Parts: sequence; C-alpha cells; structure tokens
Amino acid sequence: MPINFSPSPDDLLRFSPEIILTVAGTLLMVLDPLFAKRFPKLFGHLAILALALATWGAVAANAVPGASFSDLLVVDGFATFFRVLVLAIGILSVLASYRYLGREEAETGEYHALLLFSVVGQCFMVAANDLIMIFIGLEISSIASYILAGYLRDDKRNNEAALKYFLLGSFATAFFLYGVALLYGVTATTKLDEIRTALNSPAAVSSFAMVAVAAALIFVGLGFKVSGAPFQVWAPDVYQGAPAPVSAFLATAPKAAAFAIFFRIFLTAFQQIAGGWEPLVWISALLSMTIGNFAALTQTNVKRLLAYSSVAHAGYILVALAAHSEIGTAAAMFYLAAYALMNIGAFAVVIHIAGKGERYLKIDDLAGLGKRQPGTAAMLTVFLLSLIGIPLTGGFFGKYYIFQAALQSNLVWLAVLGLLNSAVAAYYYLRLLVVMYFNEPGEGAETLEPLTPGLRAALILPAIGTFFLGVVPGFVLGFAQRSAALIR
Amino acid sequence: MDLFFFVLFATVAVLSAISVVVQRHPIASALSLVGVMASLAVLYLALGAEFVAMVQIIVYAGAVMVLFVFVIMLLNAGAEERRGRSLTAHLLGVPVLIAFLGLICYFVQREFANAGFMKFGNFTGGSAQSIGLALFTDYLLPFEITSVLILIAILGAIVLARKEMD
Amino acid sequence: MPDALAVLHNGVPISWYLMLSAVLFALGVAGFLFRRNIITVFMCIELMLNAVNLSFIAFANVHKQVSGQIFVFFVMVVAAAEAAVGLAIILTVFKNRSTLNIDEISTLKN
Amino acid sequence: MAFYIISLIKIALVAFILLTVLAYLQWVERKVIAHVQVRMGPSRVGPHGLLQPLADVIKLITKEGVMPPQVNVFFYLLAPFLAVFMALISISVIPFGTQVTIGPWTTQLQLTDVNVGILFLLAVSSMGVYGVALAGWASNNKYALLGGLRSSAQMISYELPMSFSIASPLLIAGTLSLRDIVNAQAGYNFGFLPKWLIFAGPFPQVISFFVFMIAAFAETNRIPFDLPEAENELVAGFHVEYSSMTFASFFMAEYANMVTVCSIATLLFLGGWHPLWPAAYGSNFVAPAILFIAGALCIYHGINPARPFDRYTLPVFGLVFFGLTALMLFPPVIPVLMPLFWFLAKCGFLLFVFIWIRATLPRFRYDQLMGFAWKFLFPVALLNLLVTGLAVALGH
Amino acid sequence: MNLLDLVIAIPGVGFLIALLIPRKQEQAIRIFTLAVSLVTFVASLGLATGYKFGQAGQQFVTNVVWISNPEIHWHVGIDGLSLWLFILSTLLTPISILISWRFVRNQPKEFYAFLVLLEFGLVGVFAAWDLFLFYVFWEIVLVPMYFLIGIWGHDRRIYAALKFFLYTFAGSVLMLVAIIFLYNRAGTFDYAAILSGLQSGKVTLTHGEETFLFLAFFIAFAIKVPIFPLHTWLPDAHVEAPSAGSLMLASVMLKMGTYGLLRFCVPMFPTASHENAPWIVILAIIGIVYGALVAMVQPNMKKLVAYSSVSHLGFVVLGIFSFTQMGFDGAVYQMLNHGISTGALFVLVGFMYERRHSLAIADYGGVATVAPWLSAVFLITTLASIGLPMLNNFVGEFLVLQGTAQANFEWTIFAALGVIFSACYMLWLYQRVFFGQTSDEVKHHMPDFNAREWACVIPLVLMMVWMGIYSQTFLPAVSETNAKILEQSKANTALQVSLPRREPNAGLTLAAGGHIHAH
Repeated sequence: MPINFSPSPDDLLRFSPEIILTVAGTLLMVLDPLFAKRFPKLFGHLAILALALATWGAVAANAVPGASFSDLLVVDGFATFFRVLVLAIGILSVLASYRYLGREEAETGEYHALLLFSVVGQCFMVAANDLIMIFIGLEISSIASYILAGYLRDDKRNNEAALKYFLLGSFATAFFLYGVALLYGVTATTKLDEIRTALNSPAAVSSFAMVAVAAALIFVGLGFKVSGAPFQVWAPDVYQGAPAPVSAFLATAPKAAAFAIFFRIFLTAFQQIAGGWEPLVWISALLSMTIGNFAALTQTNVKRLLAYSSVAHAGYILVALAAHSEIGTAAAMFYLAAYALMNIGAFAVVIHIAGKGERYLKIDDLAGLGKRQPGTAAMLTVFLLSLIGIPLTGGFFGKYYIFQAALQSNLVWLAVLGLLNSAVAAYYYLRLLVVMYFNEPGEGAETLEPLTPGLRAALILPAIGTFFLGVVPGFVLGFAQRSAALIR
Repeated sequence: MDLFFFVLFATVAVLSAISVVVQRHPIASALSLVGVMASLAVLYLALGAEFVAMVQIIVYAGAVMVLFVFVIMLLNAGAEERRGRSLTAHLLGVPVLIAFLGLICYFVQREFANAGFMKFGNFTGGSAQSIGLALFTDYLLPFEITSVLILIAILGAIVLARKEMD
Repeated sequence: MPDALAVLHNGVPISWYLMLSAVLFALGVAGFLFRRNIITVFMCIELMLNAVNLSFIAFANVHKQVSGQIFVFFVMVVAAAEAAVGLAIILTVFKNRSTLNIDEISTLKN
Repeated sequence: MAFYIISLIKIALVAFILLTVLAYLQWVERKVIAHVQVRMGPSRVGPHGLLQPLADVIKLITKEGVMPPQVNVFFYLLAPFLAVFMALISISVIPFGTQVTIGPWTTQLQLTDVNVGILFLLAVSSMGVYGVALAGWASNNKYALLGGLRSSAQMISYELPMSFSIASPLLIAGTLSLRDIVNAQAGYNFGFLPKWLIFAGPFPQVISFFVFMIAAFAETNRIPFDLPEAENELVAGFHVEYSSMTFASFFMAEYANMVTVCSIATLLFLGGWHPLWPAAYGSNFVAPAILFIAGALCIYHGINPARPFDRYTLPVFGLVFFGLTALMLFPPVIPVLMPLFWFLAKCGFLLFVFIWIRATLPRFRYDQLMGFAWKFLFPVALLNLLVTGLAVALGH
Repeated sequence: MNLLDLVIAIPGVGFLIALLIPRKQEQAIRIFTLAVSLVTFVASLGLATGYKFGQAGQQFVTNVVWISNPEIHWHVGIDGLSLWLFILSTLLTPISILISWRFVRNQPKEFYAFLVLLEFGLVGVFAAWDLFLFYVFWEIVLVPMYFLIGIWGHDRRIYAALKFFLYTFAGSVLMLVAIIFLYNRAGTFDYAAILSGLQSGKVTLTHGEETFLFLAFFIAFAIKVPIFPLHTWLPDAHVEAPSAGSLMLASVMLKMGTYGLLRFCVPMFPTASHENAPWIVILAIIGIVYGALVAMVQPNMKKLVAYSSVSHLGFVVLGIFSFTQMGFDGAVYQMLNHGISTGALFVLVGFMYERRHSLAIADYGGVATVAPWLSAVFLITTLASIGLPMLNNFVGEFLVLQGTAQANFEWTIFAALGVIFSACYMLWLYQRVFFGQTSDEVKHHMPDFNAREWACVIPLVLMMVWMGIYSQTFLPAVSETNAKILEQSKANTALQVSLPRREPNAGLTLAAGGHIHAH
C-alpha cells in the first residue's frame, strides 16, 4: 500500500508564501542565538526580506489560481488580496518595531520569528477552503499573537494583555469549532464549497435551523476574533497592554484575516441562510460602531482609544457583511486595506512618542508634537483624517463603499446610524489633533527623540498608501471587485 | 451493552465535568477533567475511533493535563475562596446558558434523532491505518502545517518562561 | 425519542452523544464564566474543546467518514499547543503578580 | 457466555501470578544485589529467605497506617491507588504466548487483544504520572512535592524518546497490535537467525532497543534515574509521607511497571515468545534442560545440605523441577508452554538487567538527567526513527 | 483641461509647493501664497470674461473619469449660480492672506498653506458638477478651516474648532448617505444626469424617500448656512477664528450651504422642498429676527458681526424657499453681498484688533478722530451692510423681500423687521466704536491704514459700490440660471406630486402646476 502523494509545482507555488515564511521563521529561530547580541537589527531585515519574498510568491501564485492539496487550499483573487494585505502589514509592523525593540532591549530574533509565523497562519486562513484548515490557520495566527502580546514578559501590562487575549481567544475558538462540528454533522463535509452545494439541495431546507445554530456559533467565534460587539471586551485591554508594535499588528493583520474568513464562510457556505444571519450581523455592526465610538470618547490613553476605534471600525466592516453582496465584500476588502494602513500609521506614531517603557501614552503626551516634529504630526494628521473619513484619504473611500453597499442592500437605517457614528468618531480623533497642534508641549514631547529610519518608513509608506487609496481607489477596488465576485 | 456503556460513561463524564466546574481546588478540577477525558476516550472507542481514543489519553490526559497539574503544583495554587463573580453574572449567565443548552439539545434532537445509531463495531474507519492514510493524502497540508503550530508553542514557551541568561 | 426497545436493538442514538457533547460544552462555558482561578478557567476551555471533539467523533460515526476523526486529531494538536503557550502565559502572570485570581488581574484601563 | 467466564478465569490467573511475581521480584532483587555485593541477602524467613516476601506483605498490611495531619486526604489516598491501578491495568493487553485450546474453548494467552495495544500501553503509562505527582503534592511536604515534580518532569521527558523508540519497530511491523508485532517477528533468516526486530528487518533496531531500555529505567524511576526518591536529597521523594499499605502500593506499582516495560521490550524487540533458534535445532529442549539442571542442582544440594533445613526443602524443589521438566517434554503442551517459557525467559532476563544495573550504577544529577533526555536520547531516537522510516520506505 | 480646471488646480498645486518651502523662509511663503492666490484670482476673472451670457447651462465643462468604479467624474463647470461665488472665493483669498501678513507669527508656513488649501476646496465646491466630487471638496474645506481656527484662533479656539468641525461633519455624513442613496438609484453621481433622471421619471423616488433625501441634504446645508437652531457653532467659530479665518468663513463658507440648497435641494427634490418650505421659512425668519436681536446686545464686535450673518443668511434662505424668480435672484445676490460686506466688516474688525488687541466694543470709542480713513471705510461697509440704496445689500434685500412678498406677504413683514434691526445694531456699533470720547489706548494704538491695508479694503469697497449701482453686471447670469432652477423645481413638482397640499405661494407656482396638471 505505498502511498504516492507528491504536490505538483503549481501546488507548491500556490503554497509558496507560507513555505517561505515558515522557512524564514525557522531560520530566524536558529540564527537567534548566534547573532542576537551582535546584530539585533539583522532579524528585522531578514523578516522584511522574507515577507517581501512571500509577497512576491503570493502575487506569483495568483497567476495560477486554483485549488490545491485536495481542495483544501484555494488561491483566488480574494486569497491573494488578503495575503498581500497581511504580508504588507507584516512588513510595516516590522518597520515599526525596530526602534521599539531597541528601546526596550528585547530579543529580536524570536519576536520576528513569531511575527512571521503569525503571518503564516493568516496567509493560510485566507487561502483556506476548508473549515478545519481555517481553524488551524486561525490558531497558528492566534497562538503566535498571544505570545507576541505578552512579549515583554516582565511588563505587567503585557502579561495582562496576553492573558486576556489568550483566554478569550481560546474561548472564541471553542465556539467556532463547535459551530464547525455541527455544520459537519449536517453536511458531512467541512469544505466551504461543498457545504454550499449541500445546503443548496432542496433536502437541506429542513436542516436550516441547525445550520443557523452552527452559523450563530461560528459567528460568535469569529466575532471575538474581529472584536465585533458584543464580543469586543478583550480588545481594549489587549491593545492597550500589548507592546505598541504588536498592538499595531494585532489590530490589523489578524483582524483582516479573520474578516476574510468571515466573509468567505458566510458568503460561501451560509449564503443560503443569509436571511437568518443578516439581523445578527446587523445588530453586531451597530453595537460595535456605537460601543466603540462612544467608549472611545472618554479615553485618555492613546492606545486604548485606538483600540476602541478599532472596535468601531470592525463595526463598519460588519456593515459590509450585513449587506452580503459582492459590492459589500469588495467594500470590506478595500476598507480593510485602508484601515490597516491608517491604523498602523497611527500606532507607529504611538510607538514613536511612547518612550522607553511606554510611559507617554496619554493623549496629553501628544501635546506640542505639531511644533516639535511637524513631519510626524502631519503624518498622524493624515492617518487621523483618514480614520475620520475625510475625502482624498483611503478611509473615506472605504467608508463610502461600505455604506454604498449597505444602501444598495436596503440597509438604510444601518447606513444612517453608521455614518452618524462616524461623526461621533470624528470627535475623539479630533481631540488628538487638538492636543497635538493646539496644546503646549508637555513632558513627553520634551524627551522626544528624532524619528528613526524604520519608523519613518512605517509612517511614510502608510501615508502614501492612504493617499493612494484616497485619490485613485480604482486600482485596489477593481481588484477587490473582481475577487469578490469569486467568493459568492 | 452499548446502552450500558454509554450511560455509564456519559454519567461519569457529566459528573466529572460538573466537578471540574464546581470544585474549588484547581487540582481537583484538573483531575476531574482527566476523568472527563478518560470517559470520553471510552466513548470514542465505542464510536469506532480507537486511534483517537488512545491519542486522547496520551495527548490530552497524559500530556496536556499533566502540564496543568504540574503548573498548579508549581504555583502552589490554593483553593478559590467562595466568592463567585458578581451576582448579575450569575443571574444573567445561568439562564442564558440553560437557554443555550436547551436550544442546542432541541435542535440536535430534532435534526439527528434518526440520523443513526451507535452500535459497537458499526464503524471501523478509525484504525490507525485509515487515519494515517487520510492524514498523508487528503489532509497532508494541515498535517504539515500543524508542525508550525508546535514550533510556535515551543518558541512561545521559550520566550515566556525561560530563565534570564544574564 | 426512540423507545427503549429500539435503543436495545439498534444501539444508542447518535443524538444522545450530541446532547452529551452539548451538556459538556455548556458546563465548560459555565466554568469559563463563573470561575475565577485562571487555570480553572483555562481548563474549562479544554472541556469545551473536548465536548466539541465528542461531536466530531459522533458525526464521523454517523457519516461513516474518517475525516471527523482527523479533525479531532487536529483539535488535539491545537489544544496541546494552546496549553503550552497558555500555561507559559499564566506563569509569567503569576510571576509578576503572585495571584491567579482573574478579578485581580485587571489593572489596565486608562 | 463462555467468553466472559474464560476472561474472568484469565484475569484471576494473571492477577494472582502477577502479584506473586511482583512480591518475589523484590526477593530476587535483594538476593541478586546481595550476591553482587557478596552478601547473602534475605535468608532468615523460610529457606533462602523464600518466605520473606510473604512476611513483608504481612508486615505492611498489619502496620499502622500513619496519616500525617497536613495532607490533603482525598488526593493523598487517591495517589497510591492511581499508581497501582495504572501499573496493573497495562498488563491486560500484553500477550504472553500463542493461543490455547482446551476442549471446545480456545483463547489467547492475553487478557484482551486490542488492535491499538501499544498505544494503550503508552496511554496508560502516560497516566502513571498522576500517581506520583499527586502523591508528592497531596503530602504537603516540600520534599515530597519536589520529588513529585521531578518525577513528573522526568516521566514526561522520557516518554518522548520512549515513544519514538517504540515507533521504529512499529514502522517495520506495520501494525499497532502487540500480537501482530510479535507475529511479524516469526521466522529465521538463513534458517537460524531469528527475525527479531533488534537483529533483523530492513534496519536492526539496536539503537531503538537501547533508547527504549534507558527510557524505561527513567519511566519506572529506577536507578540510575531514581531521582524522585533520592534518599540523600529528598529523604524519600514523593512517598516520604506514606506508610504501610499505601507505601506498599507505590512499591508494587514500581515493580509492576518494571514487568510491563520488560514485557514490552520483549514483545517489540526480542521477538516475544519466539525462541532464539528454530525448534528444528532443538530450541524446545532448552526449557527442559534448564529445569532439569535446576532440579539436579537442588537434589545435589539437598544431599549435601549447607543448612539443616535444606535437607528437606531442596529435594522437594528438585522434584518440582523434574516434574516441570517432564511437563515441558509432554508433546501436547509444548505449543503452549514453549512460547510462554521463551517470553518469560526474555522478560526475566531484562528484569535481571534492571536489578543488575541498580547494583552497579550511581544516580544521575537532575540537570544531567534532563539534559540527557532532551539533548541525547531524543535526537538519537528521532534519527533512528528517520533512518528506519527511510529503510522501510526503500524496502517497499 | 480648460481655464476652469486651471483655476481649480492652481491653489491645489500651490498648496503642495508651499509645503515644500522650508519652514524658515517665512517671507517666501507669504509671497508665494499671495502670488498663487492672485494668479488664481486673475485667472478666475478670465472665467467671467469668457462666460457666455444668455446660456443658462454650465460652461467651461470638463468631464473626465476620475475613478472608474463607482464611476466618479472630474466633472466641473460654471453656471450663473456659481460663477460669482467662484470669483468671490478667489477674490477673498488674497485679501485674507494680506490681512494676516503681519498678524500671524506662529507657524506661518502652515497658516498660509492652509489658506491656499481652503481656496482649493472652496472653488472646487462651487465648480463641482458631480455629487461625489462636490462632497469631496466639501469635506476638504473642513480640514484647513479646522486648523485655522484651532491653531491661530483666540482663547477658546479649541472648543470652537471642535464644535465647528463636528457640526459640519455630522451634517455632511448625512449628505453622504443621501448621495450614496441617489447613486444606488440613478447609477451615476453626475448632477445633471440625476436631475434629468428625476425629472423624466427614469429615477423614481417614493414620497418618503424624497423627504428623507431632502432632509439629509437640507440638514447638511442648514448646518453650514446656518439656519436657526443649528447656528450655535457660528458665533464661536467666528469669534475665535483669526481674521482671515473669519473672513473666509463668513464670506464664502456659509455660502456653501445656501449654494447647496439652491443647487441641490430645491431642483432635485422639489416636492419635498415645497412641502417642507413652511417650517423652513419660519426657521429662516426666526433666524433673521433672532440673529439681529442677539447681535444687538453683543459686547464683542466679532460676535456682533457673526450674529448679523445669521440674520443675513436668513434672508437668503427665505429667498430660496419663496420659490420665486426674484426670491432666487435676491438670494444669490445676497450671498455675494454678504460675502463682500460682512467680509469687509471682518477685515476691518481684524485691523482694529491688530491695533488695539481687543474685540470688546467697550474698549473702543472715538476711533474716528484718530483714524479717519478707517472710520470712513467702516462707515461705507456698515451702510452697505444695512442695505442703504446704491450699495450692494440693498439690491439683494429688495429682491428677496419682493420675492417673498410674491409668495406670502406675511413673511415679508417679519423679514423687513430684520432689515430694521440690522440698521439698529450696526449703526449703534458704529456709534459706540467710532464716536465719543477717544481713550488714551485708542489714541496711541490706532494708526490709520497703511498701504497693505488699503490694498485689502479697496477692492471690497469698490465691489460694494459696483454691485450696488450696476447690478446688471452680475444679475443676468444669475437670473438665467435661477430661472432654469425654478423651472426644474416646478416641472418636477407637477410630475410627481399627487398628494394634495397647501400651496404657500399662491400665484406663480400654482398656476404653473395647475397648467401642467391639465395635460
């Protein structure tokens, strides 16, 4: 009974980003004891190299779309989009990490290895066509993230962040898994397209109640992962407690990947019962936006504020999910890209101003940044304007597309409430601007060090990206729309 | 016979699970959890999943739970003082949970009441061979990728729990 | 509800297994919500995963497929990795705070 | 119905024999070590101290059990029970020989044949940690706790190379059933070289065997790996607070574990009940010959007694041995008894090795012990597994 | 790429270049931005000369695809409604730069750059012919103004800036909902296409939808105008803003609201606008009276002018919702007038603040004796503002009142009250500031105009006079376009209205409506 199962070159190409990243991650682990003391920055460079190579791999894989490994892995536009997105987030996170790690005198090798592994998980998730694969990818991404959240293990905030992230993340995973189990019970498969086929058959109608229960459970699980209300409780603590570059990463990459599978699962597998889950998403979207924005209003810690804002942004993307249309998917993809850029940019500024031991995290510590470092302040302004949704920034078009999708799906009230929410959100983003430009410099600004090249890049690249998305959104949106057509 | 075993071990499992939840001492909870796992392993055997049943014992009961016990001992974690979470949590949580349970049970009963009957030996696909074949053909990719998971776990344990070198 | 005779004749209905699984899952959730020792809370998560595994195995029996068991296999691997990392995190928390009470580990906020 | 009755009889038989063997293993150990150290060993109770085990058992049972005040009673009592339970239950899947047919009834010389038998053994042995760990913890004594922690860490660490070393023969045999593994080792190369996995196959499992044995020492907490109970550091480790029957339980568990691992080694590597050379070359006469010599020696010493008592006891033993010799030569039982003999002989030899090593080697230091497991044993076992896998793959 | 594109592009490009100039080169930045704005102004004059009168439609059209999906066009053009507002923006920008010449010491680079960016947004708003593009420019305007108030404003600048931003933003997101909704229905953002679609019945809206859309647009514009209960941001913003900010805010940005009402609300949703006209008119009248009364009791010059804006803009809204040709014409003309005269007031108040460092009326008195030219110009402006014949406001107010009278005479009475009140508070202000005892502080710190300041006020005074004497330069273009808008709003009404409702303006509209019904 010799088994001969050897992947074809196409299979390997489709899988190449993960291979590259895994190999690189392992390499970093191996090199860590050798070079950690002498060349602490080497690992960052290597990580960027690996991520860039993987991006190339992901793009190359898009040239040969299709399913591989007994249909477990599907490379399509959707997968490629999110792969490139999480890889880009990875690069930006690494860029933003250089200074931070140096300042905190943290180990660099393991940090970057974990980061790469986390990205592996996300790449894997977004290209998966099977719930179990998604589960494994989700866990790879999550477990690496748990560790990253508590990376500075002598820091109490880090500990707490890691613990909360871990406990609630695992809890969510269990729900997700239970949903998968029930779904498997009904349809005898975990492949998304087969589930869809199974549910399309007339006989399946009687099982819709069961499928709805499964969908609800999966929704709970994924809701936790994307920090959509009412499952957002962990997000503020985790984003506040984790090391700043990790928070930047956590608020973007895992979220993007989780949303990717959210869309894939709900639009592919659960399309048949869309009427059932739409109200659920509707409520969650509204709650996320409202809770996120109103809670952010009273925050004084920048990281926590950004955390609540990320909850609110998850709400906007859930609006797109509630629309459950092609255009909604495309809108969410676009929004996630824009959101990732502006959020990482904002966090990069936080990293910059935080100082050793993250002492300067109060909003007031931003005071006088506009005078001290007008360049940095200008970048933050761009990101904040984008977060508010001012035209010519990516955030604006993101919001626009999402609410267009919502209106097209007749979710008028959701759109109105969402947009009013974004007006509320403007208030707390503006508060940052106010402090930064209008207040006199405080202690934090006094000790501010000049921008390092890594951080500079982590600011400028997202800023360029934000403008790019804001001025010529067609490029990204076009790709997103072509891809979105595939997952329906 | 099937019924006898099911009732026996289901009862053990449920009682142990209750014990996990209500025991005040973490060690007691941990051992109760081992009890759950062991009785589940027996049920797995009955369902024709002998390989998984054994792996359940080896990995879960024998490794994961030992790790738990180990950590509990290491930290010398004492019993929890009996001052539960806030009253509202109980007032809200218990009915919601019961409703959740009732819902699932209702739907399961409705959907799968006649889905099949477990008779020992009616399914023999759980041998090591068939599992291995599946793992190395259809599920090769996830199988390989779980190695990354293990790698992360090792790395994480090193990062978080190693001694300071200097 | 199949009558007792049918049970003796046909074997145990699969739905009983599934209900057992649901009960265990709910107990795990209850533990997660009401317990305060971190380790116990974590164990309750493991209990939930075990409950899910039972469902998978039961469904594998229903569908006469091996894949359900494969999933359990993966879940176990994940649970093991999770346990290693989770316990390491708990250790670091304990080292810095000398408590395992989840309510006392809530200092973040402003 | 017959199935249940036969099973019950088998269980009773095995339990009785096993418990006796365990008790006498203690005697053998003391005797062997004594002789290694040029002493007499137990010799007061009964001829050659043969009744010593019995006396020990009576002593332990009748002694007052001390319940220290600080212990956690439930777990304190649960721990020895667990230890014994886990140690004894693993015997249930070990095959001792081929099948027996008595009249209309046919049965295997094995309590139950599980097709994942080896996994079952691993599972049970992995559960064995709980007994030790709990005992250490429940005693509420720092020595005991340290001992418990050490031993759980040690057992977990060594379980890994052990599993790997078990995997290699499994790969070659292509089954997880212990009986099938032994059956796979039947036959001879060139007509006389046994196809035991330690010798033959695509890749001889010598390394595997040694790794297994080393890990087995650690798993059973035997010297040189008996750190959990290191007298000079930890007083007596995890069972320092135990006395009378509870103490005896741990003792019994340790010996039962020894028997188990020796049986596994025999089954996996040493061809189980297959003789060292083919029956055609007279392997069937080994057992009678040994018994005969033993009987002859007894008679001889009975005639020339060293002690007055020997005049009566040794001839009796001699006669028993002769009787056994005759039984072994009785053709109808040969197919049953010969495999049993070979199995017990190999197993006994390995047990002797255990005792021998205890008499010879000093104890490891704790960090050396862990380092050895992870840095040496584990890679070696892994490498061996890889090579074996390759060999098996190429062999196909 | 025609002249209009160029005019819009110059400040945009100028802004980017200004950002590149090193921070130290303050003078270079000033001169550069002034040059940019002057060039823009001159170029925009080319639009006026090139504008073909007698054609109601848009001119200088450029229509190219900006974003392909959803199809968003760079569709800009000028018609009679926007032409003068457009030029007003380009005229006032150099003036705002000039008046800040010496006043702004803190971070001048950003200040001037923001002014140019503001201009870019403003001209874009008036030229945009694509709803989406309109929204983009609309929002762009917000950002520089926010910073202008927040960084260079007075003591309570932060509060004022936030209030300004949030009010406006909240309104504009509603507008965004409406725009998206329209896009989903019509499949295009193109204003003309949507309008013709609505009129031809290709795009149908239910009554509820139309009301919803109307209200969404209306609230956004009403906040900007500001209409009575939504006006509270305005006094704060005006008072706290630097002179240049107040100038741009009062003169141009408020017009964005009224422009929007006339451009979008009325023609696109005629039924809803007719239906809602009664209460809107009431709000406008309340605004007129209330603004005037509150202005009367202000101790602070800027606040006084700010409340007077509320009052004046009430006229504009009144004119628009009278749905008469004269009302429309008057409204548009009043927008321009208000831009010039209130702008001039802010300029002058700014000059005085530069000298005396106070805005409190009580701190002045007898300025006329020390600064006669200043007093003279202020007087002209005051008179223009209260609507003295031969000066600009008179024409606008007259037209509005007449238009209102055509629609409903009762409204006119209330509106006329506003005119009277405005005379009261303006003249009283003038009296308190320029006449009476000259205090020492005033005496020593109140030099007369210098050349730069002359350069600022002369164009404004000229415009006041020109617009007051020869309104025919401006009105024909406006009227043509307004006639078309009026036509559109009626035609549409006739097609869609099925519900019986009380028609406030008995004359024109009913007749026309009835006529078409008869078909």
